Amino acid sequence: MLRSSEKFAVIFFLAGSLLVMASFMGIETSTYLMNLIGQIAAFSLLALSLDLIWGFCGILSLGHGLYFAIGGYLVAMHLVKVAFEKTGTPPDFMLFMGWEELPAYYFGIESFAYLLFIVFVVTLSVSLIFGYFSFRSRVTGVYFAIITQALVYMAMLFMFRNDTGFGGNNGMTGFSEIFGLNFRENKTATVLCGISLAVLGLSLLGCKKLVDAPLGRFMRAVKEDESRLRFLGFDTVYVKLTAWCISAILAAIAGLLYVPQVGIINPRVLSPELSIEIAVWVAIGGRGSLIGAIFGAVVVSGLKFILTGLVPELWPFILAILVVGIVIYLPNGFSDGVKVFSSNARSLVSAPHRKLQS
Amino acid sequence: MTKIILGIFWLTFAATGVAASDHSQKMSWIEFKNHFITEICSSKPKRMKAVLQELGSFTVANQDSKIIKKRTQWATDLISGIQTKNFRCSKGGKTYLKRGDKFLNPALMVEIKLGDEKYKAPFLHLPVRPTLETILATSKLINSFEGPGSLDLDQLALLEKKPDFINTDQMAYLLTSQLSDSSRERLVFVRAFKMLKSENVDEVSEALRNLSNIPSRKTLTAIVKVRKNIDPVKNPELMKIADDAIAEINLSIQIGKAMSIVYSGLSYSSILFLASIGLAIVFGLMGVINLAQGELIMIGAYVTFVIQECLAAIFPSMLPLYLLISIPFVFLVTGGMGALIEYSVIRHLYTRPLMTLLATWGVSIFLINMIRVSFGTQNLEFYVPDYLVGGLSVFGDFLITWNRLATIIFAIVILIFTLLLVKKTRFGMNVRAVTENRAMAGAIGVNTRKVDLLSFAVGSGLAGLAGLALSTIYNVNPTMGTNFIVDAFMVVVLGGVGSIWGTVFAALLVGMINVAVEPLYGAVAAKVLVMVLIIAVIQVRPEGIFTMKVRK
Amino acid sequence: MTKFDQAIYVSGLNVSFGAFSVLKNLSWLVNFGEVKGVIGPNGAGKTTLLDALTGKTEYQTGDIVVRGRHNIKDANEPAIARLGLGRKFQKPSIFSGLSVFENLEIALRSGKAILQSINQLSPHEQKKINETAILIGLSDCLGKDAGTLAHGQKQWLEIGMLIVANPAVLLLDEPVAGMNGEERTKTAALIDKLKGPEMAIVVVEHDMQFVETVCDSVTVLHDGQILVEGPMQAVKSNQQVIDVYLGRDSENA
Amino acid sequence: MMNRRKFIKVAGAITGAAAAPAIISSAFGAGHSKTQKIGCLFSSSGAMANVEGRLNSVVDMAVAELNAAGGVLGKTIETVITDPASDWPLYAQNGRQLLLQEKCKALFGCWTSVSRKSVLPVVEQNDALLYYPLHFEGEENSDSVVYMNSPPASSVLPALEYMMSEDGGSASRFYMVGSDYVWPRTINKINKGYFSSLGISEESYKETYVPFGFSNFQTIINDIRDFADQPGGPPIIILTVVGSSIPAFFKEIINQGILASDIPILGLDVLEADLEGLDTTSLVGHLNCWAYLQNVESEANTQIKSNWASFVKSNGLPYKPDVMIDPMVSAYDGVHMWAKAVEKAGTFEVPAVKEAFDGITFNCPSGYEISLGSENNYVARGVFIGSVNENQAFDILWQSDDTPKPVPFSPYA
Repeated sequence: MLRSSEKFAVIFFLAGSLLVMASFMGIETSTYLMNLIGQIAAFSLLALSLDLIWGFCGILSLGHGLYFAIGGYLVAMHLVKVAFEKTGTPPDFMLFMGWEELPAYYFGIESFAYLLFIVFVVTLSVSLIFGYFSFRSRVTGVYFAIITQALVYMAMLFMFRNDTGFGGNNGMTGFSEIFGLNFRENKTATVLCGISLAVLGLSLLGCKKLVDAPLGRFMRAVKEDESRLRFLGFDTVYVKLTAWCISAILAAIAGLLYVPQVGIINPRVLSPELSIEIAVWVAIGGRGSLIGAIFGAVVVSGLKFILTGLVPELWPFILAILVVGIVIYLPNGFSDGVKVFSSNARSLVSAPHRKLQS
Repeated sequence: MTKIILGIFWLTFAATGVAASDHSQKMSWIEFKNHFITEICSSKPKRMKAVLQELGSFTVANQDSKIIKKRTQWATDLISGIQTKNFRCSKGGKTYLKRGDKFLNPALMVEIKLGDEKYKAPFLHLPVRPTLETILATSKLINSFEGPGSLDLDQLALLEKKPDFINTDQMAYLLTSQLSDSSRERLVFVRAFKMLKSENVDEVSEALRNLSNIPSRKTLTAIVKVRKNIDPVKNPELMKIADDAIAEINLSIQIGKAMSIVYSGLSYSSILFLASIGLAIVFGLMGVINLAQGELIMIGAYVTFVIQECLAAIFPSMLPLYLLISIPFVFLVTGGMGALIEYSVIRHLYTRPLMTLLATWGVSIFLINMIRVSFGTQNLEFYVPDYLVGGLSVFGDFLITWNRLATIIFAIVILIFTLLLVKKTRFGMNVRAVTENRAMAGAIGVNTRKVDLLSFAVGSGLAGLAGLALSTIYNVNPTMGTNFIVDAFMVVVLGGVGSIWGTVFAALLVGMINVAVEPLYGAVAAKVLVMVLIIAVIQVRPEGIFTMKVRK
Repeated sequence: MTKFDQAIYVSGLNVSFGAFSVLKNLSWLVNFGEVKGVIGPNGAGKTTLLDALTGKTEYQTGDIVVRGRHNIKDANEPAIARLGLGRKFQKPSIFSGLSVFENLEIALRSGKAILQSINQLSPHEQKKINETAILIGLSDCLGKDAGTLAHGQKQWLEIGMLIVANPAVLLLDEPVAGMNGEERTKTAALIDKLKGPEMAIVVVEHDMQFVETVCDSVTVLHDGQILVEGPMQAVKSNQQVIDVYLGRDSENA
Repeated sequence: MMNRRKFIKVAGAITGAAAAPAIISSAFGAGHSKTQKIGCLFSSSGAMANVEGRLNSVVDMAVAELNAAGGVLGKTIETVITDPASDWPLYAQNGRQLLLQEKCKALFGCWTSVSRKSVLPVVEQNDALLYYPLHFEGEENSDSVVYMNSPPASSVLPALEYMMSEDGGSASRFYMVGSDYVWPRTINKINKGYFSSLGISEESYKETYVPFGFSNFQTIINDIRDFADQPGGPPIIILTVVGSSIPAFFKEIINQGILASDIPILGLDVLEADLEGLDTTSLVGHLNCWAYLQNVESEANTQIKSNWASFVKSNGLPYKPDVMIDPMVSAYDGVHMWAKAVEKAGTFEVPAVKEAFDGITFNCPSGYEISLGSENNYVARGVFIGSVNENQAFDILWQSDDTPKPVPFSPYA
């Protein structure tokens, strides 16, 4: 599977670029489909980010929604401010909080370049601080999963507050345009979808390079036997921290791509369930396989989009059975399933007997 | 002795208060009854309030105790009828009082046949309710009083809550009866609220003293109000009495407040403890991350509901005991369910702890939706037995509510049960052995498969019991479990994995923090603070507060 | 002898878990150029001593000085390892998902700062890895997943991972456990090759014959204290040692 | 230029018309031409499912009524139901699916404001209609949304006015407790504006907010008792908590023995359905205010209640057959008002239907003739103040003389 990552990366990138070009040449596409693909691409990137640390570094985060939300909220702030400046209609939260102007931390966010910069800075600071202290204290495995969950839950509670200036429970919506493209135009969906695909392709390529590089080997070494690495004189904190921050930034970019496409953000992206769902995508697709993670995100969120429309009653059961079945019978997700049919099935035999995986 | 003098004194005082309802005094009882019915049928709040007070006075206007009994009986019947809508009026002025399946003429209490007119219950506007409730309560007190002794406590409590609406005549009559000291004291207390408004300085000072006997915010408010009108130059003594009373009550209120915070904290802690003890076993002792734990709590509540429905259908007389009867069933059903989950899912995943997390997440979705499809999404209706409703006013405004008290007791029972199970039984010994060293336990002949299965079942059963206990406090619907799972995990992790006392401690800590912070900074801040604390504790002690130091 | 000849100097070391005291006021010295054996019955504190040396276990009182000048009281595992203390564990502890080459590469890079470890390997480093592979007899299996190696090969790989990083002190916890006779001989030869004036080697082993073959001197631990120290020949005939070992045996029998 | 899409439509219409006689008996199997789809966006799973889920079935029922009466413009109406699972972004997603894939002409959906806000851009972008059955904070008027319920100025304020009158108990002190989100905050802001316009001092009211889904009200009710015991006149509680917090709040109220005669509660989001799990004998007398109450006496109400009971029975739905709540009626009204507008416009095309809104009326089960005017997209409804009775329902305490003109933007906000 790993070897095909590069091919897929190129395909995603080309497909994305083609879409962007096509939309500017005036070729009409199905808005619904474009929007769907675009969202799934954002989810795939999110799955990829989690796979990078869980699949390759053995660190399960059940709070990756936090970084997704950082990207999402910041881009929403950008969009809200642009809409406010263009249309003059203040966002809802200003109305019901009785504010005359946006809070001070909206300063400059109307500039897209500044937005990118600030997404980077905020994500990096949060992930660095949290990561540094947790890794230094050697919080691992289940405990790490639980405190990431606690953190995301805390962030959710915080964002539910209305006086934070992020729209409280309602969140932020009512966007008008993004880099000059009006959301009412059909073209916008296609462009956003194209960009999402292209970014996914680039990220996939980047991750592939990363895991093949020496750092990638250290990450796998951490996953295999962290204490061995320590006794070799290696401060694993920094390997983990690097992987963790890269992963966080990818997740933030996913949020940045996602929010303009759904047109709303609210604290629900910080709910513990969403963060668990990300792990489910990765587990289903196959940890430790970059393309597998993307595959998992595509399958599960694609199924969700389709089935909640077709058989809303049955969807939860299908999801539940899928999750339980795969976790039990395909420990490495679909990539195991693929291996069964592929010629090099060697690693499947040993897979279920691997020692404790964290 | 002073009390009797006071009672006589009160009588003379009350006589002046009767003057207002003079015109009704001239009516005969039967005339009054008809007048009363007409006024009630008007549905006008003012008229209803006035006529209710008149009724109160009328019931005790005669000296003959038999007549008083008869009149209070009628008042009780009719007012209850108004409350329960069994008393109805037609537009044409006809009325009836329904008793069983019979229709009575409300004035004469004889059976009548109804015409085809439309009858409607007179509407009880909000301002009428307090008067209605107090007159009813006093009439009941008078009617049921059988000579020397105590008064019905429930009715007394009602009067204490609404002293402003009492009928002074009825009150005066009651105080002439031979009452037990405690009943008299409470009556005097109720009456004191009205007496505060008196012009007579002695009465006011007497009232002040009586009021400070039973301290509450309400009495404080009343006294503070009176104090404003006292002229310090003219009545320095009265001023001093008022100041003393205020100081005394203030202190009691503070104490009551503190007790109430501790009680709230205890009750919330016991809820947290119940929700997390099952998890403490499956996660703490077995290392299984069971995200479906919340759903087992939910299923416990649903089993309780089913038992309640069965009892209601088969042995309605046993219904009040359904919570107790349900205990074994809930434990067995949820325990069985846990065993099933262990056998079908968890068993395959012991070597992959993080995967149990995802698998049990799937299980939890499955269970929620299974219940949703079979029971629907609405909140279930639980019968709340009388012994769990209401509470006891203890000190100041500190109220011990029965259902919370029951939860606390239940939590303690569960704690003892769990401790005994883990520390004193062979099963518990095996569980601990397996926890310490699985391979070694297996080698010395412990059937580790059986131990796993059983401990998971026990953990699930305990979760089910939590559901039973919480069913009378929280909303029971398919998603109720998700509210508990995060809190439960936090408690178990904070307390230290594998330590039951740690779980107790963490539940107390989290509960108390919540209760202490909530009134100051709001519920969100309280939760955020707890989360911060947990993240911080794990940084310092990655395995929780209470963990055994062992050679790793 | 100057103190710079001292590879490890332990003085007054106390380690206890709760009320249970494992090492009691232990003082001990290992010099460079020396191969030191540590023997003793189960529970004597051998592994705990290594744990304390490598930072795995905290000790209550006492000092451990490495290479004559570094007191490791508050240092963590990586810092101690960077002082040149390499440890092989009882159970082979290698990265089974990575190839033999990658295992050695990680070991080679691990003593360095994180930025340096991102670069490609220099030719010099490549050479170093190949030399080590030859030394441990795994030059044919560089591309293999380490998890697929035989048990003995795993042990050698672990030793290889230590020596590729140029350690000053090698701590080998049961290096020949689970090995057959031929493998033991090979291991003994390997240790012999490693021996040199710049290197101190500590061998914790149950196999007396092996200890006798490779070690210059032997420390006998009993109940958290040093019972005897000296050449194997002398130790073997020591009455106390015989009592401890034989006494135990006769009790058990 | 005749574009491609139009051509297909015309062609479809022709073939449809030609084939009509042949398929008249089996409307189900018919092609697109014989049916028209409308979409439902109510969550049947997740946190909102308890109350929101049943609205899907109500729309179904209303559509069945339309179809039984010969459909709309001769077409059978088909309902497409999705489950947004109480997940706000999913409302937008499913809305898009309904409009673009299923070609629905109108959507009926959303309970919370945030879900409406989430769908709003989708509906506006695709020139569609959303019928929104809930009362909410107002301060919005999109021409793509038909607001089936009253804005606060025409529902909450009359209720407050009543409570402050002598008949209502001369309330003069107010404890406002709400869930922490836009609706309670806006309502309370309007209330506060209203209080200060009446010269009520700030000490006389207090507001507090709890997180979504909060259920441990012990401490807050202790605080309410404290507030109530302070001097200054009769207190009331203005309750704007939502969802599962409502029954939890009432449970604790019962538990601490607070009766309506002690501290009355004006529960602005309290519905018959919220009382389902409670023993209401100790809650008798507490108040709510809606544009419909189950106990309304009107022919249309008897009709809808019996229809619902038989609908629930015949379809085996897991709902109480005898509980009818305002949002159900509003959704029901919505379907019928949509059908009327379509009939008036003579087409399903949305711009024309919007044109036809002005003057559409419907005989609502609430007993009022409700109507849409030209000024905004709010339906003018009557207002009721209800008082909890023993049967988990509300007695009508007060009702407006007429349907007050809806004012979406409150002067007090």
